[in-house]
Amino acid sequence: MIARTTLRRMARGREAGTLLGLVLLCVALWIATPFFATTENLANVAEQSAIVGVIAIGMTCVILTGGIDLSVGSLVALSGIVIGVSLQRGIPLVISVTLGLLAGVAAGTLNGIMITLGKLPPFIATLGMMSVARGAALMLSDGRPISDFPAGLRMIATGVIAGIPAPVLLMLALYAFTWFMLTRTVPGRYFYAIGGNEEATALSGIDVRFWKTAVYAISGLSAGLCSVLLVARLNSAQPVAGIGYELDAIAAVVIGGTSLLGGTGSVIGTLIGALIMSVLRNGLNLLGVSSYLQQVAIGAVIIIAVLIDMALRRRVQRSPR
Amino acid sequence: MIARTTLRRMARGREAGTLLGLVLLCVALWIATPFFATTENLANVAEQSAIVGVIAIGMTCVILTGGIDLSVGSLVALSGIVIGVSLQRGIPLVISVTLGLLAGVAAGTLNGIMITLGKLPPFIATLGMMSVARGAALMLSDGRPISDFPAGLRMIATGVIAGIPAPVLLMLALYAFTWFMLTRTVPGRYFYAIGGNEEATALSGIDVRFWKTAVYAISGLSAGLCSVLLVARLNSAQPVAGIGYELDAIAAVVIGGTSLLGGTGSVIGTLIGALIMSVLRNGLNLLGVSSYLQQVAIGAVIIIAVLIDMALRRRVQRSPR
Amino acid sequence: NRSTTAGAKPTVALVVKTLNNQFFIDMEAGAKAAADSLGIELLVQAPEREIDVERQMQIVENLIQRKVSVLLLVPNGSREIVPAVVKANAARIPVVAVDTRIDAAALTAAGGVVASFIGSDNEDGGRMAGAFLVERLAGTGKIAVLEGVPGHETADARLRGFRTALGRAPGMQIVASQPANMERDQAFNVTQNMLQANPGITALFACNDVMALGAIEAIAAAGKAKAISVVGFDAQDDARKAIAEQRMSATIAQNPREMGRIAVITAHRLMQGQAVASEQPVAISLVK
Amino acid sequence: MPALRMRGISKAYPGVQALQNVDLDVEHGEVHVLLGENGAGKSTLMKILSGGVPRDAGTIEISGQIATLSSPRDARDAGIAIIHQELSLVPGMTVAENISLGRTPTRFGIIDQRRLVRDAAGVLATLGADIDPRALVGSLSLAQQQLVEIARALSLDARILIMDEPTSALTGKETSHLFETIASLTARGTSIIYISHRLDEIFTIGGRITVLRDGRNIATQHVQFADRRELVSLMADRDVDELIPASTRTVGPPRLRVDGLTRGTALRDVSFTVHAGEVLGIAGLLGAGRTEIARAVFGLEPFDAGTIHIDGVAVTIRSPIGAIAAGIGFVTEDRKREGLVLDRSVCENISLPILPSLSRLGVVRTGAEERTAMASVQSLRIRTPSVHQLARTLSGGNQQKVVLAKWLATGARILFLDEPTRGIDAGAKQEIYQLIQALAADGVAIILLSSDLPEVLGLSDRVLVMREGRIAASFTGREASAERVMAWAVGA
Ligand SMILES: Nc1ncnc2c1ncn2[C@@H]1O[C@H](COP(=O)(O)OP(=O)(O)OP(=O)(O)O)[C@@H](O)[C@H]1O
Ligand SMILES: Nc1ncnc2c1ncn2[C@@H]1O[C@H](COP(=O)(O)OP(=O)(O)OP(=O)(O)O)[C@@H](O)[C@H]1O
Ligand SMILES: [Mg+2]
Ligand SMILES: [Mg+2]
Repeated sequence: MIARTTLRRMARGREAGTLLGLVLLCVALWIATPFFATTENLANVAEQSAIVGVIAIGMTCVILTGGIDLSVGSLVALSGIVIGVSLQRGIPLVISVTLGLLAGVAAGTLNGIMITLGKLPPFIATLGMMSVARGAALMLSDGRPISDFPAGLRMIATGVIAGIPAPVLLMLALYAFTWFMLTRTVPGRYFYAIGGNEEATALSGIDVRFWKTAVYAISGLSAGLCSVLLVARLNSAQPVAGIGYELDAIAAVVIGGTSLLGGTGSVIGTLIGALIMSVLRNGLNLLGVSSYLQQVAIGAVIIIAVLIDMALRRRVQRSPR
Repeated sequence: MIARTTLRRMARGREAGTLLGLVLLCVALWIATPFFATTENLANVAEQSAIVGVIAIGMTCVILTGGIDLSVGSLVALSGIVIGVSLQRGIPLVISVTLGLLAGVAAGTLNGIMITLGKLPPFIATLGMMSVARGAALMLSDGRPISDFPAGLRMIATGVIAGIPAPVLLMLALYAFTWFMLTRTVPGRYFYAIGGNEEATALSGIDVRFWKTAVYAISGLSAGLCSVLLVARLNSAQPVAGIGYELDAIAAVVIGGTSLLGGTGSVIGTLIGALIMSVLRNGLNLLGVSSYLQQVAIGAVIIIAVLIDMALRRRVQRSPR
Repeated sequence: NRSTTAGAKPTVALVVKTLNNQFFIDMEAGAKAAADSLGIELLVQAPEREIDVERQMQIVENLIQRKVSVLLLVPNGSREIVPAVVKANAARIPVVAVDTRIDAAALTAAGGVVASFIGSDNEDGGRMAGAFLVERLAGTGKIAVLEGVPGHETADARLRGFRTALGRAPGMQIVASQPANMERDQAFNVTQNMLQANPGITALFACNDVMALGAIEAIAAAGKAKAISVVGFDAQDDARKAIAEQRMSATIAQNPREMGRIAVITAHRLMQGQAVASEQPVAISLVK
Repeated sequence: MPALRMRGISKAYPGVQALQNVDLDVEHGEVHVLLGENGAGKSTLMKILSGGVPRDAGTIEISGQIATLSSPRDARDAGIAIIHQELSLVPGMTVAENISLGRTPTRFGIIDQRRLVRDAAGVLATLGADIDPRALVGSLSLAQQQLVEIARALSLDARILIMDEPTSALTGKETSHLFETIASLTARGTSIIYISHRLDEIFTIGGRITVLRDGRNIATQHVQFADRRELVSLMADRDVDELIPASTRTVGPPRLRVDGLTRGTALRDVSFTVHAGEVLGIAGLLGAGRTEIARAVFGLEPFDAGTIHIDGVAVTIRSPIGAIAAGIGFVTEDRKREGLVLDRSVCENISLPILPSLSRLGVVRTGAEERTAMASVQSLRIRTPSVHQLARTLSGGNQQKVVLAKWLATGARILFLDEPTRGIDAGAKQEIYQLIQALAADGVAIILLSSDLPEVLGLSDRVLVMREGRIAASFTGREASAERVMAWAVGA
């Protein structure tokens, strides 16, 4: 039943365009280089997509409500540093990680409160938080990276279950959960409703303020989860980590067909969007493209991917319901 | 007459909040450090605000139409490099500068076409251009800065007319012109109308596509002008120039009270917003605040400035005119 | 086996911190020249941002998939990059560290090995710059410092060295130390503002030439070119020119071209199965 | 004890005293009608009652209990439901989701899709509206959306149900269905507050009537003792002749000729001619295709087949720009979405299409602009503190007048009016009818697309009846009668 609706939605073209873009890209690379289509490399790509992929989950929810969160990159750094500092103070791993996640949630909630009670535009509230959280991370760590984490944490990055890297499994689990939450539960529908017509939603007695705050808390949480992955991957928490992640995440979301105006989109599209980004970067490295040309290519592909998506969606919309 | 309407508008609170924020900030610094309120330092601040101030002009127009332009930072680098390369090729100064400006306008127009004909979300089109233009600038210059420009160009930065630095004069002139354009001329009205209700505007027989394309061209032009100032100021054109300018510009626009949803706002507010940003940075340097704390402070002040603005605007709206 | 899949020419990868920075562009140039003369195919890759170690790790992982023969690496994070080095070792790709060391403790802990280190010590350079200023100002002066990106290791090392050098001369006091993120225009603004707050500044140390060049423009604009001696780092062409024109006092040369050249030669020796020295220092010098 | 007692309600908006010390009593099972001109304060009063807008002063009792009603949720918990005058739906969500918004049925926290759809289908059925509960609201025509809005309010089965101009976009068929529903609701003791500008409706369903003017109580009386004329003059505070003035026009040469216009299934082989000085009425049920004709001719929708002649010359119109250049105007049915730039002033909205003519070297001659706007504001009696008031803050009816003013300002020679008197009070209707007559008299060709049958019959020289995208019948104004038109419209 769930599967069926997903298929129907895809057929309706919400994800189809993006998916086509991804497939075209893969085929092109498969032809262009022998190194791409190896199981090892594909696992490698999936693993690389996990970092941005995880933040993009929270970003999808935020954008669905018509908002935006520019602070996620800095929050990745902040919660990473919180984890590191706690561990240095000898706090047990599990509690330290929890503290790190809480730091993300707290900062996210603060974003939400500034936006709902303070009536700040999300762009500004989170832009401010971007700068504040970065500064806080630097102050907490004196600007120095914190290294050497217990093996238990490292496992999250290095572990392999049933031949699939642990980060990939974690990412997929989170996407599955979020997809379910957005399409099958009340909060999910509220997010769509708020993004579609906030006033109408408020008029039908829904506590818009609460749910908007919640969505930024979720975004903070996903930033925290991302930072756990990152710390485990680098075996180091850096105050300068995550710079520019917000743009990658937003790109993944929009390439995935979610409208920045809110109200329409899907987290599955976001997953595909995130994959497009990392497949592209992987391919450009394999082809040994000069790093200047890479920037041109990345920009071009982002544009082309969304162009295809748009074109396809228009076609679908025109055909009679 | 023009003056009167401006005053009325300010009284109506569109700029009042922002202005109050700026004044409070200045008073605080004036009390905190003896170095702030010197004519020389104030001249510095004004001069430093010119760089972002000039891009923020184009950004204001774009945001008024409900769009956004993330590519301006990269366009600053691109047109700077174009100027540098042309001069190296022995092309006369005036023509080289014109070519640089044209590069900005061309890229901006391309943004506009992708958005109007390609139906791309502005965020994506300009995010792509951000990456493409940066790559292009790096390729054109092999990643190396281009130095030593003719004195004629340097004058733009170093010249002083009637005790006021040339860049400040240029900025003020551009703001005055844009203010007039937005409030008194047909295109300006169209920008507001498009931002307010694109469909209704199109139905009223206005060529929305043309005017939306135009607004991105304008943004490209203002990026070009900014890069002329920057090149003249640093006596060097750099492929890595302008990174992050887009966020500063957007912050200035929104701090200035222009809504990211489009349709409402003013370029005068943007000027005040730009001044707030550079007064703040200047003050933090004068106070010798620690580099980490600076980031926290900058974020906090952005948020507080807009909070004051919002609060004030609500108050004004409630009280009968 | 590798040589067949990698095509006729053996491929060597040089991964630097970023290619938006003159220093690494020069390193690339040196490496390319050597590669051409040795008939080696050289892949040069780098993340867009100098502090982005995660992206650099991805590049390394991807080049391992590309099955390059040797990996020449300028790590963006000397500890953070270790897992990637280990992966390369696992794929039997020898790794050579260039310019920035890979943290020895972390590496051995993770069971990784580096075939060789080629480069010079940034902290030494900082010390050299400090010593130069102490001598030039005869042991007394008000110093301004332009820091790099907050939390950025290279710049911090240079700063540490500089501070230790000044520590030996009580008359030298740092009156202002502000970050300008290694960027020229920020350096211009920050310097302008520092001059406002501390009119008495007699010398300025910038953690790289990009910032130093921004600073001299600001100082000139304030009409204090004569009064303030500026020292940079990296010995970029522009900096050398500025020193020649006496707009700047000195800079520290690390000779990236040489590092690139030696790196490629080392790679060549490794491919030939010849032994290489584990430490290959590159001379560091003061340009004035 | 009455179901509802409101006492001394007051509300001020910037520049306007929307309500001043207003009282209202509603009995159990009563249909209480609120009458008043545009801007009288009806919607504001109802927004206060439904918790959407805070009141400055006054008390509200519901079946004897004092109620604060500080939020929509409060109001709902107090058993109050409202059908908003301006549609408040979420376009991106399905009809079913909109109907159950805020009360979504769940099982173990998971949305119960089946019940969701079943419930929605149930309510829609009681309204006799055939709308797929799974369809996206954004894809529905305005009228269909209004039915969804009604269905949502019904599904709350409230004790007090507010209907703010529920029929403004409905045709006879749906309206009568709605009235049956209302009857059965009142039979169960539900109280209904009903707002409409269509007086004949009031006489069919009304119990008591309360008249508001400029935010004050004017009168409350039982519908039996009220007569139409008196009510209208009470609202307007002046005598208004409700009869549509007889037209003494001479119909000129053909101005617009449309042949074989076809667009998918929405329009099938539509052909008609409008002459200078003629009013051509087009009647039909929901989704019959009236709006589609206008959109196609105005260059908004590409059509598969058909030709358009203006003054005998074949023209191809690809966009509104071309249409306006060809002298065509189009007053759209959805003022909020297609009509107004809500956050710009009345003045700027009116001058938008004609700015070039109001400017010199691209600089707007603000004096001329204001004069143009003022003239329209006076001639159409638009209620607004000044021409610089934001369009958003005008009452629904006055917003509609601004849209009209905009198109009249362009001096179009061919004018499509799609539901031109939707949500407009009797007095204003009169003025608009006279306007239409006057325009026709000086040679404008007018195509009147309306669901208000008396209006179509009264104004039109000829009446076309549309059904399923086809022109089903054509009458001269004399032949046309309500019965015959409806018969053809439903296809009996
Ligand atoms: N949000 C608002 N801001 C400012 N003024 C408002 C606002 N809403 C309504 N008004 C003013 O309050 C008065 C009453 O408006 P209201 O919508 O209640 O009238 P109405 O009786 O519903 O008219 P209509 O029959 O046209 O719907 C009008 O003068 C209107 O301009
Ligand atoms: N915005 C829209 N999107 C998709 N289909 C629409 C839209 N508006 C109308 N339709 C469909 O087009 C056909 C004609 O609708 P149209 O609005 O022209 O009918 P109408 O006679 O004007 O009735 P009304 O305007 O009262 O809905 C109907 O099938 C309707 O469902
Ligand atoms: Mg109303
Ligand atoms: Mg219609």
